[in-house]
Amino acid sequence: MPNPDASGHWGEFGGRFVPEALIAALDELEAAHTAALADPAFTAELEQLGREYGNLPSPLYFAERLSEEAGVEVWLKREDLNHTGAHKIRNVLGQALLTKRMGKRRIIAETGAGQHGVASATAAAYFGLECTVYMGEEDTRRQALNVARMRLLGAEVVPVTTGSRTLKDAMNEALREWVASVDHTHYLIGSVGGPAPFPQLVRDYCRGIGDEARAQFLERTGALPDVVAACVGGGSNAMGIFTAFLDDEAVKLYGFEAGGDGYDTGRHAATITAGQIGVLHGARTFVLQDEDGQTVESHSISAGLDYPGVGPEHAHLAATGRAAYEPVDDAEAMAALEKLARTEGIICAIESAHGLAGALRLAKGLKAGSRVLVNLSGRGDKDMGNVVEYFGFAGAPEKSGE
Amino acid sequence: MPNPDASGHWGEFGGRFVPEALIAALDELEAAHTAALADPAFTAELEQLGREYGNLPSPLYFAERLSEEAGVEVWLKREDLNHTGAHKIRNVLGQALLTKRMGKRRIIAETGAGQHGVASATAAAYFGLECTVYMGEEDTRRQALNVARMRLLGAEVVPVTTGSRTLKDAMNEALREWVASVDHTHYLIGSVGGPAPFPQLVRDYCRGIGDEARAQFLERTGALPDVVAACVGGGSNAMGIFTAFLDDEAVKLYGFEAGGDGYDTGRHAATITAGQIGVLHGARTFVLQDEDGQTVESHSISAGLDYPGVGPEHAHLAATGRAAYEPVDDAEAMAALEKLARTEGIICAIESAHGLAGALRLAKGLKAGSRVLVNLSGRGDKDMGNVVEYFGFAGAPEKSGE
Amino acid sequence: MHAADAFAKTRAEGRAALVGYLPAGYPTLADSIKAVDIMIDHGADIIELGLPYSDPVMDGPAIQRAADQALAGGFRTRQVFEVTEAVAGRVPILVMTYWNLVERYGVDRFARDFAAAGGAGLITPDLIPDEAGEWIKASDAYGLDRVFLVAPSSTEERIAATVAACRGFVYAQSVMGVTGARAATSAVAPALVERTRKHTDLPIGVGLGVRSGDQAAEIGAYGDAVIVGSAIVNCYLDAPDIPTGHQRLAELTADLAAGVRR
Amino acid sequence: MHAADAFAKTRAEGRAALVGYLPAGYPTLADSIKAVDIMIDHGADIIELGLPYSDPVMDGPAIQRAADQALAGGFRTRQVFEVTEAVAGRVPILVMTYWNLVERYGVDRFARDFAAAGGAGLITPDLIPDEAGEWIKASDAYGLDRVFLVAPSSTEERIAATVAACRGFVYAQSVMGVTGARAATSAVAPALVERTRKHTDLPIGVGLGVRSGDQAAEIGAYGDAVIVGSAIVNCYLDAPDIPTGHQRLAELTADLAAGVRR
Ligand SMILES: Cc1ncc(COP(=O)(O)O)c(C=O)c1O
Ligand SMILES: Cc1ncc(COP(=O)(O)O)c(C=O)c1O
Repeated sequence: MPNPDASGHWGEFGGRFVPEALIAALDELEAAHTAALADPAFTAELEQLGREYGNLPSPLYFAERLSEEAGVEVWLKREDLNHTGAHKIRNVLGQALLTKRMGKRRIIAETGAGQHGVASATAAAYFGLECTVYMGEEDTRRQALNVARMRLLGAEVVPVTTGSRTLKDAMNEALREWVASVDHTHYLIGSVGGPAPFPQLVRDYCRGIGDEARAQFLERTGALPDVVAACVGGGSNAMGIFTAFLDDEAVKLYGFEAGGDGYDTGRHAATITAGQIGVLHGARTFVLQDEDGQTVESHSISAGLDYPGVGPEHAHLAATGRAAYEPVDDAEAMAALEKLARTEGIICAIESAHGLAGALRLAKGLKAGSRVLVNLSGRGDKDMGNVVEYFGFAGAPEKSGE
Repeated sequence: MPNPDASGHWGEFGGRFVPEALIAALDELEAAHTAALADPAFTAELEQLGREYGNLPSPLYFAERLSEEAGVEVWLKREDLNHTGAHKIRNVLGQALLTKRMGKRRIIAETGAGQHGVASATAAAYFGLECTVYMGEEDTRRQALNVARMRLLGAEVVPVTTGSRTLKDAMNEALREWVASVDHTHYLIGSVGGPAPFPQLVRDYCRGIGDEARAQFLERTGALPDVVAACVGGGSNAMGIFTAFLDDEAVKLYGFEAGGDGYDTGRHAATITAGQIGVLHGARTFVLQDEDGQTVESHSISAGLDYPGVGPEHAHLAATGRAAYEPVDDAEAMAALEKLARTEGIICAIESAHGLAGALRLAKGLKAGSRVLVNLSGRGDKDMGNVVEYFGFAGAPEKSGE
Repeated sequence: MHAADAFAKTRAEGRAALVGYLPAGYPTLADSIKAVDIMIDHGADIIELGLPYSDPVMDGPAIQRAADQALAGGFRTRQVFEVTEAVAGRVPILVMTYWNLVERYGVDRFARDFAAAGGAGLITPDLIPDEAGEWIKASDAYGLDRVFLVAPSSTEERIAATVAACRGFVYAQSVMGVTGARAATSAVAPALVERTRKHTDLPIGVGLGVRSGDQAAEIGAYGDAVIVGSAIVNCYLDAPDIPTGHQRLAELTADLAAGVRR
Repeated sequence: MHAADAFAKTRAEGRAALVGYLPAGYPTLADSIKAVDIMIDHGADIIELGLPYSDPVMDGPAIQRAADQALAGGFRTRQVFEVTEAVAGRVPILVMTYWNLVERYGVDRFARDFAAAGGAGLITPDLIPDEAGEWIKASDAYGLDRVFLVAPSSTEERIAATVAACRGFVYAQSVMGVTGARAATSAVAPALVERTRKHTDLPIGVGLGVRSGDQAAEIGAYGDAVIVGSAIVNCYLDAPDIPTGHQRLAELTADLAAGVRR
């Protein structure tokens, strides 16, 4: 396993940049996670949970009509079909089961648009854990339906009124709250960021995506894909699918970051492409920051990619060249979303559309018959408000019938 | 198979009450469907499609915490995990494949809240068919996001401005339009209603629910369930799960209709419980109607159950006593929806919550250890607007954190 | 009076019959009686009274709106007998109705009350002979006409079976589509009439889309009856008030009546 | 001047040192200089200048708001050297900073410029010695104090390793939680100080939650320094204008200074 070194670093990235008060909890978490993964009872329970409750493994799908248009074979890992509609269920089920194992009775989580909050609240309901979700006050207003989902699931939602009142501030608040409750509370982080062991731990629970896809791909085609593509916000779905292929040197790995209004406008969330090395939320990684190191607000039509940091393992893969990272702007992503809907009858998440759009762009430079595996990380139900706004599909009739 | 007689009747129910102009098309459809089901190439293609694209078979899930509260074993058939989020994908994939087989290039569909319209548009996109969806003008306004979904998938949505401007009028309009385009167009009906052979045909494409569940149940428990429960709007999900158990006399079948504001208020959609025998949309069945036989408007918090008719096979099962039908009102359904969310981390469709609520009510009269199989026909994403309104979960903070 | 009485007369005159359709209760109960009188006064040979229904799947927008308006005005099924009684005697009066209304009233009871009111028979757009057992019995018992439809898509077998079940005349649905005035009449109508004639000596009425004397003349050349519905309803739908509607109806009927006499 | 100079004096006086915290640039750049002077005038032994940061994970609402306000006012990292230079000389000036700001400025460059401005050293709330290689080198090179934190949750091993990396004093985070004035000081603080003393002779400062002379006296009984932050910031946050804030700060500092002298 391509794990970090003993102090939680991949090269210069990762580590633990947190108050000393959290170190003991991080050590405990690391030990518990390592022991859990080595315990067949734990892994068997998690596997069963994923199968019976999470609807795993997700299918590998050959997108025939899309492939015809793209000129290469496009294969989709259908994480949109998982319970709660995204790869995120893998992470929350893993961490919630670990929470139980550690004897803690409560989880806290940060959320941006609410997807990770809903997933966390789901896992908490399933395991009978208390759950508090921190969410920027701005976001609680914009994403009222997800707030309702979390409450319906029994979670407490705490609007965060500090800083920019968005995801990064929710994460600050969750870290603060964790310091005060760490004896009985697990911080169920939402992506492959944060202090060690979180980046590795979240990746370990998400790597089923790639492990399954690799086996499914071999079974269906007798070969490995030429390219594996995924969108990158914090980076959990991308690490989830990349990990299985890291040692397959012939398989090219591509992460697609949110290009927002366009990379040139400066209004984007292309952290690896445009950020500098720095420390944010407990890890050294690429960060969108100003000259002084103050975090800069990111921009993307996709709430799930709208984050100014990125998981440190991605920073390392970028620095070593094992994976390539490119921006995909709002317009390109939305065009891919529409194309997938029209050709395959699949409405994916706007996040996932970034990965698909990048893959379709890449396809133009690939030999005919090349095989591209795209992680379709989630479904688009949550995004329909944005879609309506973007495409101007009014509720008003396009044609009145009598 | 418990098929209707040669003229499409189950007892006094069913048949064909449509203009002569449609009879040839219905005959053609019946012949094509019969031949298709007997053709191993067709059934194999449909099975593969369901598996790779639709995410079938759906899992059978033992709801442990809910069972503890209910005092009986509650097993859920997780149709909410299907592609597009409900059992409806089974029907549309079957009919769309049949459309191709018949050499037609276009489908039309009626839709109420939009679920069947989205499913139809999905299948049309997948198969490269043209698609027009008729939807009451009132409904296009209330369900603007589903209108957007259909348009995104490439379908034309035609707002229907006649009658009460809701589902039943959309169905009238689809029938009218079909008369004019029947040579190249298939009417992809959304439930087990309409003239023969539709009720049987839709049931045949939905019956996988019960066939899978019966086998899964036997495998998991070594026995059959004591009770099988489902919600009944038009009745496709209920027939889908009932059919496999019709010959298992010990298995009690329960259909739960929408009780709306309460059965006593008269504002409901409990067609079998409260309706009289009549003819609507091409079949003889139970109908909510006034003294003269004019159709009466139905009421339910659940758009998918808000229909004043019901599939004729249900009418027959009710008349013969093989299945029992009872109303579940809005409040009881919403309480079940909330309970499932809190205990199991599953937010189901409001339709499905009616089936669950009925099962939980039944459970009180069952011996401890009884096994109840509930068809969880769909997921609740589409219903969050209603949920917010019903429970008063404002987007406003319940507690402000700093 | 039965449909046959009207056709005996028109055949003797060597022309097609004019059948005028209006929903009972539209534009009001009293005015629907008045309208029928106007049509008869201006040359209609047979009257087809529509029974307003909430879910008229074979009707286009004009007739839908008229039926909705009649229902909104409180129209009840039994009032069709009042209208029939008021207008019967001069020409045959048939009722065109979706089946649920009859079934709900009681098939035998409906036939009895309608016959008692002086009605000639029923035209049943969503009832095919295959489903009509009870109706055939009742219409036999009360001596009522039974008009079923044939369509361009009907097979020879179905045409044969349908005309065999008809009494009075056969209704040829001349286009695949709903009722409603169209600019040109259907090209497939003559072919359908020709196919139908091979199976029956009954008169064949041709419906759907007629709105002028010219069109009536064209259809009258091969059909035994020219059925006009939406164009009649439109006289009232488009009019500023009911008297204007009555006047337009008189003019239209006169034009149509001249058409079938050309 | 280094922290040791201040502690030499307070130890000689048999009392705890008073450490006053304020974000540089708050309430304005000039007024933050003035505020530091006020604190020194009224008995603060050591000054801790906060470096405003966009993502202060260890701070509670008061300090967050003050930092936000400083940043909104255009505060730049390099200005902390101006403030330091303006106030240095009378008591040791330490900077409390989240690590990204230093890393971004350049660790060696920061140490050099800060030392040149007369600064004593850094307090680093999100930098643990394990990650501090570069900082240890730079602070050695420029002779700066290095204050790391110990916490109630720290193991004996971690306390030992942490104090071994400290120079100047050790910062004992006395409650599990963020900065902010609390009604009662922590019960676990004395235990943490006692555990820490077993591993070091360095002075031990106790932070978090002090807001009165009484509390300062209580902590001064077992800690070597009483660190006050949020209560100081609140002098300005709650004040109608800056002069009022200055006045409240003077009163608070005097009260706290009396506390550590009781
Ligand atoms: C469907 C989907 N994909 C991707 C992401 C981005 O997260 P990550 O980069 O951690 O996979 C999100 C986050 O909300 C998401 O909802
Ligand atoms: C999830 C779900 N369940 C049930 C229904 C009701 O339809 P039926 O009674 O045909 O299963 C609908 C219709 O929209 C639905 O969306």
